[in-house]
Amino acid sequence: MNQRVELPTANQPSSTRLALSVALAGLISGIAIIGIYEATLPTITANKARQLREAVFKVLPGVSRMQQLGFVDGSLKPVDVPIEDLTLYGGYDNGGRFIGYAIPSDGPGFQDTIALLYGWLPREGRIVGMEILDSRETPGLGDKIYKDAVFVANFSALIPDPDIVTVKKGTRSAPNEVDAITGATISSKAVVRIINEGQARWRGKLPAPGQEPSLPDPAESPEAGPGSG
Amino acid sequence: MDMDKNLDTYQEFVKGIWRDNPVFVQVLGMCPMLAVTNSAVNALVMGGATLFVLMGSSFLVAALKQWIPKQVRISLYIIIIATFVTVADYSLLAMLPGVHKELGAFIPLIVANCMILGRQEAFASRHGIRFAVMDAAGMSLGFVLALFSLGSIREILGNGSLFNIPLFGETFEPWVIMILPPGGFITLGLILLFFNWVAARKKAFLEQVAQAERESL
Amino acid sequence: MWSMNPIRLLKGSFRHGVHPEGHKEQTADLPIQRVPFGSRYVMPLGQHIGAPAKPVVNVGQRLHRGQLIAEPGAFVSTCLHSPVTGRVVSIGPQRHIDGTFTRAIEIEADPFATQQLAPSPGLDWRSLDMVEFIDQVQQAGIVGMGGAAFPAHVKYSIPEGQQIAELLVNGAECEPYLTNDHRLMMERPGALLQGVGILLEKLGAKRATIGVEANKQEAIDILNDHLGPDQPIRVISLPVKYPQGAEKMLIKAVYGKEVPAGQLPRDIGVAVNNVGTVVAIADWFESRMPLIERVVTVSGPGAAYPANLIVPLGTPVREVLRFCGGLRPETREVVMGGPMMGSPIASLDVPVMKGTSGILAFTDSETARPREYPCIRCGRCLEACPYFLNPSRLARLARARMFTEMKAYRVTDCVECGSCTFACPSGIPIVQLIRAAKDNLAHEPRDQGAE
Amino acid sequence: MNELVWIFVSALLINNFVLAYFLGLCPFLGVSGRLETSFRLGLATTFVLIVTALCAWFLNTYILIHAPYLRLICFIVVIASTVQFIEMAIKKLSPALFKALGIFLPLITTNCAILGLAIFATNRGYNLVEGLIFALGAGAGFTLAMVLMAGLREETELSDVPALMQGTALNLIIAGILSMAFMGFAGLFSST
Amino acid sequence: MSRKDPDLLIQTTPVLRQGLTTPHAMRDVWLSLLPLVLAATWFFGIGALLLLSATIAGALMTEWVFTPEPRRRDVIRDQSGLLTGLLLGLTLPPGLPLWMAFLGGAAAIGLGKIIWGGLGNNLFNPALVGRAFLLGTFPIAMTTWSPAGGPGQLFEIQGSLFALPFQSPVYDAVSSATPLGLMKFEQQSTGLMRLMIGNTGGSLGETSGFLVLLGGLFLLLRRDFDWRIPAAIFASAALFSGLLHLVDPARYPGPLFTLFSGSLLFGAIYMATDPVTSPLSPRGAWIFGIGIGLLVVLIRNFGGLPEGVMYAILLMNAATPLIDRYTQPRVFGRKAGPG
Ligand SMILES: Cc1cc2nc3c(=O)[nH]c(=O)nc-3n(C[C@H](O)[C@@H](O)[C@H](O)COP(=O)(O)O)c2cc1C
Ligand SMILES: Cc1cc2nc3c(=O)[nH]c(=O)nc-3n(C[C@H](O)[C@H](O)[C@H](O)COP(=O)(O)O)c2cc1C
Ligand SMILES: Cc1cc2nc3c(=O)[nH]c(=O)nc-3n(C[C@H](O)[C@H](O)[C@H](O)COP(=O)(O)O)c2cc1C
Ligand SMILES: Cc1cc2nc3c(=O)[nH]c(=O)nc-3n(C[C@H](O)[C@H](O)[C@H](O)CO)c2cc1C
Ligand code: SF4
Ligand code: SF4
Ligand code: SF4
Ligand code: SF4
Ligand code: FES
Repeated sequence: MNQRVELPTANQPSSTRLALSVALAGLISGIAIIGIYEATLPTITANKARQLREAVFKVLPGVSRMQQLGFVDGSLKPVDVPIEDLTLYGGYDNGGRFIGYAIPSDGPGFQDTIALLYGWLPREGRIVGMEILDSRETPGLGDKIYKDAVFVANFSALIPDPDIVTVKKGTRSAPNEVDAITGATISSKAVVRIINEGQARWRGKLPAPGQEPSLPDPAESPEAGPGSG
Repeated sequence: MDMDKNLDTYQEFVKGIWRDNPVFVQVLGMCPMLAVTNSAVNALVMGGATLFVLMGSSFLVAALKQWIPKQVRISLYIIIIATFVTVADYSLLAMLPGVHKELGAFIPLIVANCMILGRQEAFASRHGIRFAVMDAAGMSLGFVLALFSLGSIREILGNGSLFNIPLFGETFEPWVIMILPPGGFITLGLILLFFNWVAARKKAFLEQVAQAERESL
Repeated sequence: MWSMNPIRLLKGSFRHGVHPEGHKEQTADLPIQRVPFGSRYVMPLGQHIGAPAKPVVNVGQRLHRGQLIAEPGAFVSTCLHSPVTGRVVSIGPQRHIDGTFTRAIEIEADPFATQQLAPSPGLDWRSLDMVEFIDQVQQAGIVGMGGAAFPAHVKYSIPEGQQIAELLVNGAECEPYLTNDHRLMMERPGALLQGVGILLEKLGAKRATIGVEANKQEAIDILNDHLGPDQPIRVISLPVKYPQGAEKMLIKAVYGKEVPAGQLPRDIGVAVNNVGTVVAIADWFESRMPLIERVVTVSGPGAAYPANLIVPLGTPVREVLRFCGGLRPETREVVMGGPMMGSPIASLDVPVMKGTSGILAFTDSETARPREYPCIRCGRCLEACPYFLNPSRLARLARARMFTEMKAYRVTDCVECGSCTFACPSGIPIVQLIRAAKDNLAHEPRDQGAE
Repeated sequence: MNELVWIFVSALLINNFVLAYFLGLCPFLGVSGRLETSFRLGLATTFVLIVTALCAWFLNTYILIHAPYLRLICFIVVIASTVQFIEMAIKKLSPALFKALGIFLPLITTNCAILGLAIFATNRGYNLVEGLIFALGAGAGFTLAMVLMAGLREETELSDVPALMQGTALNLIIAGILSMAFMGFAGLFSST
Repeated sequence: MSRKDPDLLIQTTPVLRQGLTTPHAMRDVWLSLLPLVLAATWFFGIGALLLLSATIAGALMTEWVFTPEPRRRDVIRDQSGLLTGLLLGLTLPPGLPLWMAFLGGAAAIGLGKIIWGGLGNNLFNPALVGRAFLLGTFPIAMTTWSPAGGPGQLFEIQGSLFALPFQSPVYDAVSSATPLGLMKFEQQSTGLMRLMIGNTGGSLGETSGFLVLLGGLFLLLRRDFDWRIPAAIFASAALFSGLLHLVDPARYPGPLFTLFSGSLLFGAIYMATDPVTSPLSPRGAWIFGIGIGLLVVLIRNFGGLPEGVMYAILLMNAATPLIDRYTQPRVFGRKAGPG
């Protein structure tokens, strides 16, 4: 149907013209992309910051301000760009007093990587909250790690001494024990293991109580720069 | 273009929806389709993004076809498509962050959707703007229709809901597998089976009619 | 030269194969009887493998028993002799076993003749050189009597540079029902050993082995009794298994050696002959009797009185059956040869030929085919196939008409022994499908050539 | 170390690109008719995936931190041209290898498994080694799925598949059953 | 002769057939399963019979509806659909709602057999396709094990069986953990004797190792299956679990527990041996079995699920065409096999 008549060779565009047209297209496309990027950037950054803030506030009750901290050159400092594996968030109350850390951690779950954030009060040696950021666990089973309020409540008062352990549902008897979810033992154990790994990673790296980095300027609202991408 | 003379706008529009449905009939663009159709909302958003990209790039390609050198046309199509995809990606991220999180990596993958590139090569680059856009609209609607039917079947059975509205009450036992990857493959396989069956029935019926006519002569 | 693999010695047989019920007891104890001469004999010109013989007699010509009636049409062809004293009635088309027509010499027996062969002192075979010996075998019209009817003199024409070290006499008789070789070994051990002696010397083989399946123990005993103390001949008892008689399987069973695909036994220094063939050799050289009669087993549930018979070649099957009481009314199928590889016959008018080892009559209970089910890939056919082919795959490919692919699965190596069909629980006619596919393949190159 | 094992096993079995992420379905459904071809396509894909992981790491580390919005275009352009370049190099250096694998390269470069790998590796913040292991696992998993599928499909050619089921419909159901079977690997090595 | 010749049949040889037919083999298999059915009824009450009827009904009805008319009688006659339903039923937990069991039977035949072209054409074990479908669809119901009772409860039927279609079941009794679950999640071993007799939690058919072995012996004597497959599975499962046990006895159970717990015996004897979906050649059968044993040990000890027999068999089913292709026997008189 679409018999294409080959153009005579004399009419073939030169390779400079080809390169030029590709370059031109690239340029226009670049401009369009930068345009949309600039246009949406504020909303996107705000969204991300809000999500992160909400998560941090959720795992650290009583916190209303936060800043991103990274472990650089042997000490914990406020950072703008996250440090791989060694980034956490400091949580402060309205008056700028330090309350606790929100620590992100991730690891393999039943199906795929589970990423979570948990709240850690170093002074009391207590975990006070846990929020799943990302997971692909089975709907109806593994997704109970964030849908099952009873399970999530396990993490509102936990003393990881020395580690948290998972026990069969209904047998929780010590402050370092977590009731597993029936039918999703693997996922529940994975959550616990991921927190334990987070604890292990930060052991010895957090400053002594009282020495935590303070908010740079209590008056200024802190902005945690979310990672790009 | 002169070949446009024997085209009919309406025909170009509807063919993509049923007769040449890109998914059910041509079996194109499967990957994004199966990956995100575990709920009706995801399916619609993905379909919408695809519609935007396909219509936009078809329009541009048809409009610019005189200036597009044949030798580098594929690269240029891809640049055009990628631009639209990036636009869609950032807009969704800004407007629907929740859905964007679930669709995850699959929005950028629209670039690789062979259906879109295929339409540029096979249609938009050879026809006028009006038909190119009609064709793109039909194809994308067909695509949306396919995504939506798959997504809603999977959501209804797999979660007992449609658009997150529970349909069957508390005690409904969800068919978890429908939301999991095997459910995607199997449901689409069964839908294709159904399409084949309808086609076979139609053919048999037409043959019967022809037979009857021949006999009555 | 023959290093015996100890494991093979223990097993003493080839691998795979099947175990159909023997049914030999019906005739194993029945001595060979002679069928009286009848009136009409039909000698097809092509009853051996190779070119048909060329008639050397005319219609109306009088013949005496044993007279040459047709000479070889080529090197791979052999002589025919008149089975009776009588007169040529016609030379023309006659019924063949597969229902088609074939050129044959029809002879009317002289009702008053004595039908005796002239007594003869035999031939001084020791003085013959190899060329003369081979010519003599062709003169005698001897073909392989194990079923294939391959002219014996061709088998003995060993190409330059090859050496026959071992003579293997095939007394396996693995086909059910048949006992003709069994009786022959029991009743004519002297002739058999005589023939073995002739072949040993003429072929230059160092040793002869007579392979007999263990269900013919009396034959083994009798042969052993007749063996002289230092004769290079041994009798080996083999476990009962089909198709032990297929020559490559027998070689594997006896020597533990595989004849490479596409090659002949003589390529590894072995000559294989059926016991009937060897006895025919002895008869020719000792008493100048050409191949004009053979031992035939009549058996099967449809045969009124099973028997082992000496039948002049050319005797219509009808006459043979009449001699032993005819067929039972419930007979549904008559097979010439064994039940596994023989050919069903369409008419009782076909004659007994050089390769006819048995006439078997079957009733409904054997011929009712099992209902066919889809192949369930149970692998029984694989474990049956002595050639280690994949009959299941071959049958599926044949059904899909993917004949060329079948070549990759070595369909050409199949000897059509039927073990696979026998073993298949789904009743799939595997060997039949294979035969049809081979036919197709055989015609394929010609078609392509014509294009 | 443990992490690397998990990245590999996850990409190979648990979250197989084809059977769990639905990436690379076109070759999986389109080219898996013959075992031989499938295997070679799998190898070629693995190769391109590894190149992709390298490119993605390079772009992420040196370019995209400055211009994240160019991610998609950069990935496409850089991966496609690198593969094109390697294709030419192979053609020159080893015509045999080119004949075996090279013919598949143009087919692969724009496919979503390749782009998907780059995007996943970026989203998960893999470093170079992790990215390479991820690519290796994904490629091996893709090859495994392709080869199993091809074996199954060659067999169905000899079966009496009902006319309505033939073609993509049956292939999708086979993929679904394979995907169900691969669910057995869920949680593998994650508890250790 | 006055008598007319009989009308002779011309049927090519071989005339003789070995006696066994495909329906015979199928009948043998379900006969050998009857003791297991009785034991299941003894341990779990007559609800077990209802459950088995539901899977069989699902299987047979699907087969009947989707088979075109001329072959309908044949597919019922060959008894393989019955067997699929029965085998599927025996792999289910005793308290599974009947509607789910029926759906499982339908999925087994529909997805596992009909769409492939019926008996002999399917490449995955239909019963296990059905079970995998059910496990993926209703993971909770499929892993809720009611405890084994005794003759006292023979006529008590669990309420969960009668859950309405599409509705979640409500269980009467507390569920019990299976020996494998106890091992995996609580590091608790179950005695060998109990595993043999069968009064443990688990699927209907798998609890009594002794009866499964007895059925296997019957099939072995009748030569209805390829003995190499179970032999290879037992050997490889024992070997690999033994090696792991040597490394860390507290963590990895030994060979005996591995063999007698869960569905290994049942799967090896009844499901891996499905002729249609296992390799043709003897060498292939060994490889197939060894692969299953290896995968079972892998999934049980390192995977997320307590049991992996079903997945192991399905995965090796998927590999069967490849195994068949590369284990063609060496053709007689040749250096290599075909292909
Ligand atoms: C042949 C057969 C295969 C099975 N395969 C699996 C399997 O792969 N996965 C599974 O979770 N259960 C499977 N089951 C059921 C389990 O064996 C179950 O009964 C077992 O005891 C697991 O219990 P648990 O997972 O609750 O510990 C199978 C049962 C049979 C009879
Ligand atoms: C389809 C399917 C999905 C599953 N999803 C999960 C899951 O997301 N998380 C999990 O921990 N276990 C999951 N499981 C594993 C089983 O439920 C497993 O038997 C369970 O973890 C055992 O825990 P229990 O001893 O508490 O019953 C899944 C099993 C199946 C069959
Ligand atoms: C499947 C099969 C079975 C055979 N069985 C016998 C047999 O039992 N006895 C026999 O003498 N020849 C049998 N033959 C023929 C032998 O292979 C071989 O041709 C014969 O022994 C050679 O001797 P001859 O030329 O003297 O007949 C069989 C051949 C085939 C293919
Ligand atoms: C020894 C033996 C084992 C069998 N095992 C199964 C089985 O596990 N599952 C099944 O659905 N059918 C089984 N069948 C029946 C039949 O082979 C099966 O339904 C086919 O796969 C259907 O094509 C078995 C048959 C035999 C003879
Ligand atoms: S007939 Fe051919 S395929 Fe069948 S068993 Fe004999 S040799 Fe093998
Ligand atoms: S014996 Fe028959 S059913 Fe068994 S594999 Fe061979 S052909 Fe198939
Ligand atoms: S080309 Fe890529 S996106 Fe398109 S269907 Fe194939 S794998 Fe999916
Ligand atoms: S052209 Fe490529 S993307 Fe499109 S269908 Fe074919 S393989 Fe898939
Ligand atoms: S003896 Fe075996 S067929 Fe002749």
